[in-house]
Amino acid sequence: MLTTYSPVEMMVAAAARILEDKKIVFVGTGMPIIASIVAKRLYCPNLLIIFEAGGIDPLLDRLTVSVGSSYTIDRAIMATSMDYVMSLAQRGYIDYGFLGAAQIDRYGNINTTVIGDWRRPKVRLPGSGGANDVGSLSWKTITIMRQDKLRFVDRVDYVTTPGYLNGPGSRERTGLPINTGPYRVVTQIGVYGFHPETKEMMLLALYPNTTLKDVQENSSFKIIVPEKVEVLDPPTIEELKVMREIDPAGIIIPRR
Amino acid sequence: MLTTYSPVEMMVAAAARILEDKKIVFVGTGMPIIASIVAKRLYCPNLLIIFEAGGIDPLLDRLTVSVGSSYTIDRAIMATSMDYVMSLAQRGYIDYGFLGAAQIDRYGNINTTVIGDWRRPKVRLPGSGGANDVGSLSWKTITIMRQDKLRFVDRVDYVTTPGYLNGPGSRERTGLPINTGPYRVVTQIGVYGFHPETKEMMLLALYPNTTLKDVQENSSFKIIVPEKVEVLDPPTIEELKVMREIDPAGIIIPRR
Amino acid sequence: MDPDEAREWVRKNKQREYISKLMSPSEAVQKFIKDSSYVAFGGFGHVRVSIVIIHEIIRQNVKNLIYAAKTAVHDIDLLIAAGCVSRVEVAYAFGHELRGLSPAGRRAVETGEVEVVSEWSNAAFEWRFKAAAMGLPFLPARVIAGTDTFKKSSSKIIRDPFSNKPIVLIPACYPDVAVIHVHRADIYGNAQILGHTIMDFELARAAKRLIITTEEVVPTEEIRRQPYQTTIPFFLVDAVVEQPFGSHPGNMPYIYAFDEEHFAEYLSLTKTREGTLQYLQKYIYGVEDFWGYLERIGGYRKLKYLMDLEKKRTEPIYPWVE
Amino acid sequence: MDPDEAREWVRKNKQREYISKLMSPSEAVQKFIKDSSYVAFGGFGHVRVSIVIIHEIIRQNVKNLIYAAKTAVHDIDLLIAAGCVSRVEVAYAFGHELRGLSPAGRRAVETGEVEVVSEWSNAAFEWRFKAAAMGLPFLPARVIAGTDTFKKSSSKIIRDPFSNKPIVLIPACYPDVAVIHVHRADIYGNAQILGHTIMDFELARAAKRLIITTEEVVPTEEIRRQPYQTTIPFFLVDAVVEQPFGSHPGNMPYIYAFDEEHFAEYLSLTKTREGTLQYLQKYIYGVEDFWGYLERIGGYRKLKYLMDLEKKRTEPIYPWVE
Repeated sequence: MLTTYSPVEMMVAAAARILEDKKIVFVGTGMPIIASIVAKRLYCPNLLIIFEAGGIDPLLDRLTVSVGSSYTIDRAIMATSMDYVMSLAQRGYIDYGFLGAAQIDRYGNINTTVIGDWRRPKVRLPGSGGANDVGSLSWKTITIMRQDKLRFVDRVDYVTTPGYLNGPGSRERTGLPINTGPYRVVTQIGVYGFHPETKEMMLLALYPNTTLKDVQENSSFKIIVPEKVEVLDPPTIEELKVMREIDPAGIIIPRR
Repeated sequence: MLTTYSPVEMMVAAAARILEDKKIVFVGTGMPIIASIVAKRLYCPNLLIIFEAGGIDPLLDRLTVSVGSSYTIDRAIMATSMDYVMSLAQRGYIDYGFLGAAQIDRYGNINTTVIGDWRRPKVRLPGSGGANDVGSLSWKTITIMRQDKLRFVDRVDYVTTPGYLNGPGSRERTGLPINTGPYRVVTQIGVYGFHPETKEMMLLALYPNTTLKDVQENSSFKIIVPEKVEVLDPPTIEELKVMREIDPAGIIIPRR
Repeated sequence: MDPDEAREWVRKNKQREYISKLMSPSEAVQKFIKDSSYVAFGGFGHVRVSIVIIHEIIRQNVKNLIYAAKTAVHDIDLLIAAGCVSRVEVAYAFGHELRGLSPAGRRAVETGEVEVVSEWSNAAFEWRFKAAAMGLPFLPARVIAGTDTFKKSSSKIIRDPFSNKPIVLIPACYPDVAVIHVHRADIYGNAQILGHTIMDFELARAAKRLIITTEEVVPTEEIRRQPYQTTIPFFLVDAVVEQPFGSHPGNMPYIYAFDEEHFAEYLSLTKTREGTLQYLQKYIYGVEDFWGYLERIGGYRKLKYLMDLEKKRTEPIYPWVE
Repeated sequence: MDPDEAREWVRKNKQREYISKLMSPSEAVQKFIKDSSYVAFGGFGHVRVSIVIIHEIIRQNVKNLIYAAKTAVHDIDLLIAAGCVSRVEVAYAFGHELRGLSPAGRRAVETGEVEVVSEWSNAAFEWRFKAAAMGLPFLPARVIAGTDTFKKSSSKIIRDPFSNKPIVLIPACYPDVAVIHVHRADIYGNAQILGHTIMDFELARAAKRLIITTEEVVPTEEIRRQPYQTTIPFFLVDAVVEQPFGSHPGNMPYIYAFDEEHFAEYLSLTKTREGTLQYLQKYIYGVEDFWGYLERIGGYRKLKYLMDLEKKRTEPIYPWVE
């Protein structure tokens, strides 16, 4: 029996449980794909998965190395262009955007471009890819990432993908679609949302083995803690089974 | 032997001889199609014909009733969208636009919308269709039409498709692509061009059986007549043969 | 409607579930086409156009439609002949291409029964749909500038901040309902068009409601076998109607040719109001549905002939040529 | 380049004649890719990407390329590793998606050997090409607003005159050369892509020069049999290069899968400058052409395995997983 689980598995399970049935999710590389497949297999049979390179609702049975590979159009209902799927997103068809990130701030702004100075970076990261588009255009954006003081920062070194920018109203003022923005952040410590008024990051749930102390010790900004914080169930056997089935090589889900 | 010919056949032959090899022509309904096929068969094997509904270089063996029919994509190199072909035109790929018209003025402005007042027209015509686009975006626009005092008018009742608008420079000033505009007008009386400086209509060629008198008697505006006016040869036997082959039912080319 | 309102509409109204949307033409019209709806038909007026839905609108006597006449031909003309249309946005209408002007349409405009409310070019109309499909308020364009068509449109001109030259901005267009006829679709609405797509790739995303009529309904596995052939994904679609020969007397590329005999009869009868009524009675009011119409126009023998014609096994005739 | 200059360029330079443009990779690079050219590759960085031309650029030691890194992966990384690139416009680069960051690319940026000159999102880059493809100075968009990516791009914000809301204008992008790998093409350049087209439908029309590399050259009649499958018409194309497995080690949908063993070797070797040289020597400098490379990576046996993998006849392995 599968009784132990890794932090990554807990994160993927937590993320999978956020997604809703009969909705469309636009997924980024890695954990978002696994979590979406888990959700689709177990909870949301009508969850529709879209990839930025043009794949719409493929019959995914494996994790893909690339969001543009053959897997992303495998028995899809449509294999089209980036323009098409990004236009769908801009038109309002994407319920959930699902991204990874290197750095995030209290307003959910994401950095995947550089650590350090842009001109002479300490670490050069790949840049936006489709992340900015997904974060700009989806109704609700979910981010899944590792949490520590260097990643949960007061100000991201570079805003690649807009969260709530400088706070309430600033998305709309800059021309981004209204009623959009960060929705959940899933880390190895817990699940976060954003305060409805201040748009600042707010703890929503912990895991069986994480504590409030972990939350604050692994963030450079203060995270709002409401009175009631849920504690999520550990990954179920079914969740773990699906994760390992779709990532048998252990690219993301550790083999044991 | 085919020794007689009709005014329509003379017009089609004259128009066919204007087109050039290794160029792209965007054709409207009717005579432009026949003239382009004649040109391609006899003079310009590498003339490429494009239709507004998305057909590119079909192997045309017949006149088509519609610029969007199966014929327009029959063994084509590409069957695409109106957006695609109009974008090609806007991008500068269309050497010749080839249109029909109900009214024209000295600057080559074309009316295919209404005769009389727009709100309560004497005759309601179909409107622009793709004509405005072709006339706006092609490098050189050829118009083929019947000429009389009601069709060659001082001011068209409605400018559907831009010629040189109010004269030199006015296309550019309004945002239309530079170095574009009306090139030739082919009627049952002759072939016209536009004066390089004033952009006013100018006679270029007559037919064996038409005269300078016919030109002015059938126009409500004064047409510039240069010193030298060519007289075109009558339609050749080959030209007539091709016309009848592609329009065996006599839709445009009179049967005898 | 601005892009944010259009997004909100999509969010609230568009179904993302795999449920069968298969219904009869009559249900589809009842559900989605109301008096005063702003409607647009896919295809090219008499090519791959959903005549089956046109007939049903007429049979249900829907009134005061506003019609997006981006190359409208037989589609709009039937509706006008039957008195279903009150206003038109025109790029092309009231004509039958080489067949000449449409008597019914012309009469209606010239007597004021039908009002032309704006003018566009075909590219401008296509780009209105494209702006809407892309979730944008407008698309820039270099057409219609300087003409009366610009003045009768609701486009604007600005100075392009990059080149400093004037550029036209074409506003997005969101029809209440679009009706697109396709070669094949599944019960959810995943639709594949063979041949040219004309404006339908864009129109499908621009419209608030979308009715697909299809020559045949196929299993979803067949769609998934060639996903690069899909023109319209199911979540854009609100109704799926199966009707073979649903574009008759129009042309359906690769399947059947124009029925020029029928067009000749139509164009001749609609020269008078009496003849128009006679046509509508015989072919639309007087039959129960499109299957009945297909019998009346000559049944399978005629349909077989039109298929042969499309394959060029026989020479076309044009009885309307004078 | 403003749209009028771009039009003028097309008018003067694009061939409308049916002449064979078939040539070797080496000819294509010699003719069209110069030192300091601004280049863009079709596909998705390691999916349907023209590695055959990448190798040839490296073999010919073209210098100071400016690279349009709209999802650039193995394409840009090889070029950077070989010192061919000096400036990059980035939407995505220096990464290998799930395989992690690219050691060669990262090193080059972090040491300043390669300069990032602007930042974009994928949609923004796609719409730059689309603006160019449509002959427009810009396209409006609702992405990149409010971010540093906007600041590092050359986009502008205006107030939309219809809704009065702010809207981003993304400027057109006209690469000097684009290289697109396709499933089949004829000798003139009529090209058909199966599967997703990614940005290539737009990129093909945006670029001034276009090199097509193809898995196979087919007769024109085969193109004309399914004209609705054509992605690129010949008059956009300047060179046609036939190279089966031309995307190796990348994925070619429906034909062959990623060669993850090869990627593992590449990513491991490029951790050091010595290893990088060793890789380039073994696989590029040390072979005469792409056929030689295909032998060196394992020959037909490996290629057969990659075809089986694409058909899911065998399970993939990921030797780079730690």
